[in-house]
Amino acid sequence: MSVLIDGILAILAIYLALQCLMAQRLTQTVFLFFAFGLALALAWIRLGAVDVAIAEAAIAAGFLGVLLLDALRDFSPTFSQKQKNPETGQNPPGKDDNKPPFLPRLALGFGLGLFLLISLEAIWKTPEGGGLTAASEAFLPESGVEHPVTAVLLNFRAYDTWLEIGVILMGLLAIFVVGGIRLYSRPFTAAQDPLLRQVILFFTPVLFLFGAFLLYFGKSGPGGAFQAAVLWGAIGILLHLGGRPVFSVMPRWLLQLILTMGLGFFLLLGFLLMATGNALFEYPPAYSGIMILIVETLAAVSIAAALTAIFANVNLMKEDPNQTESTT
Amino acid sequence: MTDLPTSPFPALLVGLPFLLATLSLFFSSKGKAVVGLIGSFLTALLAIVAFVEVTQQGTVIHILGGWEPPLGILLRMDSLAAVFIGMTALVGVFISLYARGYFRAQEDSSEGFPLFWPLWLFLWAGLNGLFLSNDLFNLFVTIEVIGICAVALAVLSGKKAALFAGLRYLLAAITGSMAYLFGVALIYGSTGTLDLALLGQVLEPGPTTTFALLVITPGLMIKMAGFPFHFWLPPAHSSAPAPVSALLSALVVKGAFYILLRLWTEVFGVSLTFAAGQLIGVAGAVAVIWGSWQAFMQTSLKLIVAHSSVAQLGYLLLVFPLLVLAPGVTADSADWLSPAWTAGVYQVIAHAFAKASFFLSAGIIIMAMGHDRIESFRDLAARMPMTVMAIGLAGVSLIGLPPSGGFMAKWNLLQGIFLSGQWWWAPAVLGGSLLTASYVFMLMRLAFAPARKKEPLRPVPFRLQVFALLLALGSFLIILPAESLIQFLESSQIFGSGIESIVEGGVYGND
Amino acid sequence: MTIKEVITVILLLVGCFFFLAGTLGVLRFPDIFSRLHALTKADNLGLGFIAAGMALHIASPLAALKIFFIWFFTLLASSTSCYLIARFQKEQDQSGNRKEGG
Amino acid sequence: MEAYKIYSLTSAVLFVIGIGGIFIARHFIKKIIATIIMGGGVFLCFVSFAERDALNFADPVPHAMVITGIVVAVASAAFALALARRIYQLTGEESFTKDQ
Amino acid sequence: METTSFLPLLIIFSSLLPGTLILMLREDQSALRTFLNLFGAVAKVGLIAWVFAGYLRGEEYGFILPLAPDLAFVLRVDQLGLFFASLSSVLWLVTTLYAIGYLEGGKHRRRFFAFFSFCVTAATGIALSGNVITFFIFYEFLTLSTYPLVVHSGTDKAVNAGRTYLWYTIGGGTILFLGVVALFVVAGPISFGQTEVIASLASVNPTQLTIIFFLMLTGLAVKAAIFPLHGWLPISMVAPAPVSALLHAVAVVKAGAFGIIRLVYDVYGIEVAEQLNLLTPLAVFAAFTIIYGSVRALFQDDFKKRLAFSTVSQLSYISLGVAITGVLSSAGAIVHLVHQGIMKITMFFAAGNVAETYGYKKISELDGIGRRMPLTMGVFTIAVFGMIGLPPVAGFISKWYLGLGAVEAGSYWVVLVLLGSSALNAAYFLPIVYRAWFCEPEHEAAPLRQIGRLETQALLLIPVIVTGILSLAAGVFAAMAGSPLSIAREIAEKLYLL
Repeated sequence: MSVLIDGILAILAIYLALQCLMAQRLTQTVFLFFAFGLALALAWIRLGAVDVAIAEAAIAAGFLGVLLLDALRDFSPTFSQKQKNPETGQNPPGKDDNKPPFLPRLALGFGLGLFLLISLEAIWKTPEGGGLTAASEAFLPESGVEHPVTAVLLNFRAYDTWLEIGVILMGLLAIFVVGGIRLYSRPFTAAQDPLLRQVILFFTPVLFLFGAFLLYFGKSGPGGAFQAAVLWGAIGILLHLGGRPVFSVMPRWLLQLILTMGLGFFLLLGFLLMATGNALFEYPPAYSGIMILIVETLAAVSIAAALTAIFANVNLMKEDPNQTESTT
Repeated sequence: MTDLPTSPFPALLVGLPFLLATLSLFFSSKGKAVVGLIGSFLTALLAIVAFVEVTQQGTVIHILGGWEPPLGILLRMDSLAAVFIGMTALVGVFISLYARGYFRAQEDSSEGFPLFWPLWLFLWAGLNGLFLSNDLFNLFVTIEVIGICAVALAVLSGKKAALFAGLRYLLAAITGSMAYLFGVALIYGSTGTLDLALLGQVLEPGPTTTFALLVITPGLMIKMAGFPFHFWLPPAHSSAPAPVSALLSALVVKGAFYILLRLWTEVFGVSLTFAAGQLIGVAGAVAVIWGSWQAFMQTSLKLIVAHSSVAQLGYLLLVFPLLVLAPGVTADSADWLSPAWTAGVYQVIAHAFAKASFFLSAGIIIMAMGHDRIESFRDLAARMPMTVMAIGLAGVSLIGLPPSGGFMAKWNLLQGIFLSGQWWWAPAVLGGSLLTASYVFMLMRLAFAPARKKEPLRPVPFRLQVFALLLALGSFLIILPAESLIQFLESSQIFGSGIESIVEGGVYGND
Repeated sequence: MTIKEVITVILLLVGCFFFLAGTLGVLRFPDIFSRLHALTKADNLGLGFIAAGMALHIASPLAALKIFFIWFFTLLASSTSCYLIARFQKEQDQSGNRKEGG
Repeated sequence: MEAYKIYSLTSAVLFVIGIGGIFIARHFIKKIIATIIMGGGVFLCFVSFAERDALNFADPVPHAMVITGIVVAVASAAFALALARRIYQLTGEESFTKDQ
Repeated sequence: METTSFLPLLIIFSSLLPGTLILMLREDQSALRTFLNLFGAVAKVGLIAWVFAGYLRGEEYGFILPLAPDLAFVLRVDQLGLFFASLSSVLWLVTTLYAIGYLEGGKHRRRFFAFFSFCVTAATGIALSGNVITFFIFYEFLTLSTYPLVVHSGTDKAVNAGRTYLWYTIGGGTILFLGVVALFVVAGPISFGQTEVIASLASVNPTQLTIIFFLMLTGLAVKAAIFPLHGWLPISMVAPAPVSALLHAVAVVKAGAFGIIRLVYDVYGIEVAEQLNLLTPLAVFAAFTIIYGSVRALFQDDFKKRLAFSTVSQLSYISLGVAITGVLSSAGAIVHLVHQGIMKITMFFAAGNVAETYGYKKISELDGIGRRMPLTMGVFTIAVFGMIGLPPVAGFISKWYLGLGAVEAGSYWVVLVLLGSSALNAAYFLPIVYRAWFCEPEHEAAPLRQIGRLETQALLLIPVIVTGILSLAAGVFAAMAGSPLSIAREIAEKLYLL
């Protein structure tokens, strides 16, 4: 039975991935991508990775999906409609006329097929390495948290996590480079629509509470900074779309502080620990629980702000291509 | 491993530029530049101090979080890492100094320029992190840090061509790192460890390891623009602002090469086959010839330089076939390993200096002329002697004429090629040199030819020309400490009895 | 099989039927408004039946409350988004822009 | 057959679909989605090994790596998306043309 | 090895430093530039004289800078090297004077004199290098430093000539590089004079050694302008006269010839070279080049081109002498290094004077020039006699020794080549002399420059007289101790352990 479910889920994921890439309309692509993300999240749950499932559903399918949806406003719904329509119109919208020549495609298909076979063989024959489960279990009591994934993320391998928080900030900077800094360009107008306003009013505290719960619960179960950050980021996105762009009323220094404090505090704490003779990110066992909680909270706020800012900046990119500002 | 001396420097080398980059976000555009410049100096200073520390103490480590591998992550600064970090510091400082002047001179042409500083410091931190990293997954995170910053810097000008090139670069980079990560997943699945040094001991040859090699190597070759995955490099490097082009081709592509070198020698040592080495060697040989030929065919300076990067990176790929030992050959009896290593390291350093100088000079020329089409180079030797001199010197180093660093690389490469009996690589090395000579001297010939009509030149700050020239001179001066540098590399404790034993995959065990 | 289980199964089956109907509607209906209709109304009803069935099955007050909240939030979110999509489409139609399908 | 085997084999298929998508798909958005699918395959591989190596709980290290990986991949994808939108805005191009 | 001494390094720096400083000067600081140039030139001659004196006293000078394990930058003083270094430094001093006069008021003089200095740095570096790698480093440096000189005028013709020059020399350099690396791999680091290394390997892998020898020889033959690799030389005649003089008499071609001498005598050793039968091909090519160059020279009307083909021919005397085993022919080859240098530089100076003063570049324009420029053409005539091989001018000595050596070695065909070449020399040089002295000019042309009371500017005239006297003196006083011939004989005798 369980093999059947897993098999169906696997085939569904593959089917959705293929359909997503082969769909003719961009809207279809994006919605199939949502579905693919959810299928993958189900797979994570089947594999016992609840943290990953939340992260996948919230970040990969949720946040990226919202960005993709927003991008749909720009692009024409069918691919290359612009190029076909004005001319003879002999290409029906369903057909991709820019396909690469046949032979390279054949070679590519053949190569990929071969590659697939080799990779299947390699995965099938992968020896059992044993993983690091035992090691994590052995050191879990010393980590200051009860949930092993949180222990790995914020204690055993805190360095990777710290760099990763940096990557989000860098992603934001990169988007600033591409589209200019437009965070402040949206006027603060309450949503004209009464229904939307009420929904926002209602969801903001709910999402906030739920995020806070996930953050705190991460200590002992699935959840944690990233999952909480996405929920909080959702608040920001909601407010932005509802005509209450939080960043345009916020002083710049405050935004800068919020964006960088997760990363900065994490590092400063690390340096402080180094100054007291420890290694970077080496928490004293007695305080590790509380330190991890503070780091997680600040990181969650920063990531939430960064996600909101990414969305807001990308969303405002199309408003006025010329209107930009020169500094953060 | 864990009884090696502990030092705070590895952590600081990543943390400090990171912190400064974060700090610079709080400042206005001018403040960003000041913080960026100070940050560059501090980071470089720290790198030099750490370098000295390694020369005195040997390999130093930093056990992050106090958790030893395989559970935790360990930063390791051995002599190879120290050399790469030192190189980054030297080239980085010059590029920073140049960038200050360069961006100030054209501040109003793009709004994104102030963001150069935080991104560049983040990139620097990422590079240092990569060189220090001893963990497969951490390497993935660092190459992603580098990748995002590099692409963001490449599109700094906001021009259409740069955006197209940047997207292509970004997609290639993501593909490359995902392929790399797939290999990491399989290696982790089959061994349960991510630590490079431990992997060297426990990784067994088998279909999984071979497949991991099969995805990791091309993945990293995409990132280092190794042939045939070089397609993204010329447009991306040529459309970026000059200081960015310089640091992209001088430093960023070297990161992927560094990982590849580490993995091939420390992790995959036992699983490598002759064919794998030959395959990557063929890619290198074709890159050398093809890249140089493409460079020769270009008509704008930055495209010439960018294609030349493809060729010069091909030389790096040519090192790999020499590192594969036939079964039964012990590392101690393989006397070509030392020249091959020296060739790799020297090619990296010489190319970093020469290519940085080349791109900075190209930037100067663009500032002066407004474009870089080479047909307007006539009589440039008389009008911009310092820049032409810098291009000439950098070109000579790229060709590999003595007494440049490039000569040192090619000398050792040829020596390794002959000693290992793989003489069939020699024509590629020499042919590449000749083709390089042909495009470098094509530039020189134009620069010395009289101008039919003189275009007016805009003034360029004198300092900028000095920095470009100093970098070009640097590609020659690096030959002076060669002997001590090679001894330093060989003396590293991590390499056991010397550079040779690293190939046996024994990093902890041999001593 | 107890009465409770029978009711649970019936509730779940009814829920699945509404889901199926809603999905069919999304696939087969001609324009965006009718599709929205099928999607939000039928699916929310289906979800409600399934939630009720599950609540009955678990039969713990706290879990039942949680399940209720799931249904409630979904209802709220889907009705709002339905409204917004419909409004957007209406504006699009009025301004004569290109049609966009789901 | 254990569940993890199904998923680890699926991971290879998704990876290959992703690679194929990057090469064959022409629209920027499809290429970006293809990278995410590729990443999904890789992450599936990690997590399936974590399930295989489970004792009292599944191996947390791959889980942590996958969370990190997802965030990194999404950050890259968001950047790519911004680039694609900007290109479309400036040029009206939705895919790479021959000369670019 | 030898005690470390900075004197050889100082000799190198005596021109490298002025060159670098000149590059930093402004174009209009001509007085300072001239001072730096002359200071460097005089210092170099003085230093070499000092080192020579010390060497004769039995002191040894060496400078070693290790670059990598087994790879060292070595400067070492030996007799052959000093011989070549003296030639370059003395002729550089003369040429510097000449160039200052020649380029007066010209453009880009800063660049010119800087690279001029670099060029001589490379030449002395080649002379003093103690091992193959150092030799190669300076050999390539020479290529690079002469390129800006060849394209100095910047005309399309000059730039194209520069391109040809580079293709030849870089290509040759690449082949030489291949040979040097292969030699290093086979035999390890070889210092000049350590012929025993190759000797011990000769029986082990003769094929490899033969291939390496011909690789290196090909690389060197480009600069030594041996047929068919001579093509760059006549084309690069577009350069200014002092550059031509430098290329043809002092630096480039001599570097090639000197390299061949080093390769045969100090790397492989004569025994090994004979044993592996390496010298016969060299002899054949050299002999053919002698005749070929002379025949081509016959048909040139351009004054400098005729001189250029004459150089191609004359230079192969050195290679020919090396290729024939025997003390006398070796001495002839080594001494010709100097003799050809001073005679050919005289001729180029003379040609430059004529071209600068009256604008005559063709031989057919030279009717009666001897009356107007008696000193220049007089000295030129002396050099012509030397080239043909008439006693007592220097050229006679070289040819005499080469001939004797050939007879001694039993290679009578070489004597025929020498005689034929002399006849051809006469055939292409004597018409110039005849026209200059015995033909009436068609019209009286006015000099292009302010020449004052002398026939041309003093700075142009003095060098040509000095080199002319030198070429006469080298012949007349050949038997005296300290003459080029006596030194060459000493070197040759040491080679054959007599």
